[in-house]
Amino acid sequence: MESIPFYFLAALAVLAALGVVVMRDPVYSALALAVVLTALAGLYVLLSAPFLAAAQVMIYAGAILILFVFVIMLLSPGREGDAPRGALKWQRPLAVIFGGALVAQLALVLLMTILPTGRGLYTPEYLAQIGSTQAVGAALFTDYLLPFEITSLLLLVAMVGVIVLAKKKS
Amino acid sequence: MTVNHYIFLSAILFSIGAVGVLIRRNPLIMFMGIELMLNAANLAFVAFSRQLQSIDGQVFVFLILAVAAAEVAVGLAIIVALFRTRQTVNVDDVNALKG
Amino acid sequence: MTLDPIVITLIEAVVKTIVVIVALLTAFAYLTLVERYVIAKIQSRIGPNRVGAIGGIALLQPIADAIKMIFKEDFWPSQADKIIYTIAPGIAVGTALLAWAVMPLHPSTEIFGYRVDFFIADVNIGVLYLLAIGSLGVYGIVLGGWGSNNKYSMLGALRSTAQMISYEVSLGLALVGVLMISGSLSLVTIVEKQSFIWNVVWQPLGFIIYFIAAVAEVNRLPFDLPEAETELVAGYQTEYSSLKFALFYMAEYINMITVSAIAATMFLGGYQGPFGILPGVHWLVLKIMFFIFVMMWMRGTLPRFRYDQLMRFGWQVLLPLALANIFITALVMLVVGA
Amino acid sequence: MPVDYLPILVMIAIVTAFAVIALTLSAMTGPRRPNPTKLSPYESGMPPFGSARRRFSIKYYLTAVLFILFDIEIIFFYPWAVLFRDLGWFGLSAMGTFMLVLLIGYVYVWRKGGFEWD
Repeated sequence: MESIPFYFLAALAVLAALGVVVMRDPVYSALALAVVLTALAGLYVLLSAPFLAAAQVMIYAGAILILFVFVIMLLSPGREGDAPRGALKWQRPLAVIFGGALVAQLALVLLMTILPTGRGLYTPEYLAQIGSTQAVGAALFTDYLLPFEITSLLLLVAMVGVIVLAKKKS
Repeated sequence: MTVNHYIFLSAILFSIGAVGVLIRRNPLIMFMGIELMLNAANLAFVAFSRQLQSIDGQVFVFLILAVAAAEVAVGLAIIVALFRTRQTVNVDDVNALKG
Repeated sequence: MTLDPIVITLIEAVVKTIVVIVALLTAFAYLTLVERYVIAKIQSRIGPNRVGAIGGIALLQPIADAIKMIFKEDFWPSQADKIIYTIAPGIAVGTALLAWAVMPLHPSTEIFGYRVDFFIADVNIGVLYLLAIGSLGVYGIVLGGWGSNNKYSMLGALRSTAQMISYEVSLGLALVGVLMISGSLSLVTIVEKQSFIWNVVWQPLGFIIYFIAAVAEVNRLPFDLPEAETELVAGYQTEYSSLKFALFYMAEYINMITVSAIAATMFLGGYQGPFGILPGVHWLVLKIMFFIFVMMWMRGTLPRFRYDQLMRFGWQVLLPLALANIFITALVMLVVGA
Repeated sequence: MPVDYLPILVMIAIVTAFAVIALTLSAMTGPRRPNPTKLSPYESGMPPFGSARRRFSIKYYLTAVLFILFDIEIIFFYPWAVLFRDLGWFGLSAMGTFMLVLLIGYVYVWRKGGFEWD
């Protein structure tokens, strides 16, 4: 029963991701990105990670992307200028070829390797029983305590950095 | 659905993001491409987390969310500061550090 | 013939969703009427008394309003971004309705030997789901303002968004105390654990912070700066007409009902009666009506904040208070528990 | 279990359908008599000047950034809160350290006038 929602969400994510890349107006790109993020949240639910799904929507779609939209409005850059000039003229077609090659390469690697199956504690059934929030929290406050505390430093640095950059008198 | 389906989807999204960074000249959209790549990696993390029946992948994604937030906050602040001094957001015009 | 359990789940979900949506739309329609009466009473006026009046109460007024809205001219301003301008009200009303997916309305009961749950979904991330959907609600407003390409709309949308995200922080933190007590994010579990004592007894400060933040979150007086009509005409709704305007209006009222329902569920025991007396949906409705009445009363009596005061209040008063509440709760729980 | 979330998917579908129907209905009913004055942006009766998409105060941006950083804090609080009974004093000290570092940032923003709107 997983396949119908999977293919639906996967198709949505890929189409919206293409939208992010090809839309002329940055506001539309941001909207398309919001769709990608929400579709990914749906996939996280399918993968028994509903806590991450909620965090993803709340932080990414609800906060980070709002900031993107704010900056787009703050700068009103409108549509972007012409195609790249001079030495960068070949960049676009090359980039598309490069992207195709990247997908092909990853697909090849995937086909050639047999991924290991884990025999860990956290089976989807166990996760559903204890709740993914509790599972993530338990790991965060034991094995990952140091990264957790360091995150606060990171956020502190970001706060200071933003104030310094934004408050500068031009 | 095996883990391969998810990893392949992640690879496609990652490549679209990478191509986006390369073909666009607007730093905001390039930044969105980077976010796309980051999210593709997150999807791979969560998929492997289920495959290996381990919670570590999910904790990683959770911490990546925090890192992404800090990164976007500072990154966009730089773009705003850039715009205020240069009045443009086309990356081709921002070449002050070019040798 | 037996049906696949997935099919049963699907049918159940469709029926429940339609019932919930119809109930919310009816509640919205009659709330607009009730609000007009409450405000009229506060201002010593009579209020609507023409359409289908029975005993001076215009019972058919909301239907007349709806028909009027449907048949008004729907136009796209020449400067507007047509697509964004059109989808913005849809996003606003969609996110407002989606919050009700996890709201427990009534205790589960057996009907004809068949167990019926009175919620659409009981997920173990319930509270986070509400916050996530709530944070998406900002899109409707910000896109409405941007899509209209009107100075009032734009400014109103920006102010609205900045205000909503500022108070969302305190709103999210105010609920943490309840979660510490309940030890679960599932709304059904949180309600069931309040069958004897409501959480408000342990979390009075959290409750007050939540309510203030919630009023700001739904842009009601004294926090209705985004559409301060003397400054910004109608805020982000300025260019909207016809059903598109009605959808924005609907979203606002449904959000009002939603934050009241969350307050009732998290702090006042949801469908639980006092001391476990006759739990049921009527208690939930009563509690929601109480909160909505308080909000109407506030609209009728309080003056509006100034924008700088509003932002400073959110960040410099409410946020530290919410954090203090969490740490006091933690300390009390540890000391009493030990 | 992912099945628990199926009703939410159903609800998303129905709500989307509702929004689409309402918006289509709104476009189909009602008269359609546009004229340039009606379609011009409303500016209290004055002839509109310039575009509405002008650059606005950086304060809005600053607020959004602070919101993101505190939103992260909320999301860290939630798993902590549901596990609080098990974590006990250890949990309080771990979260206390986290908060203390962020509090430095909060005070810094306050002192630099990050919350002021003048």
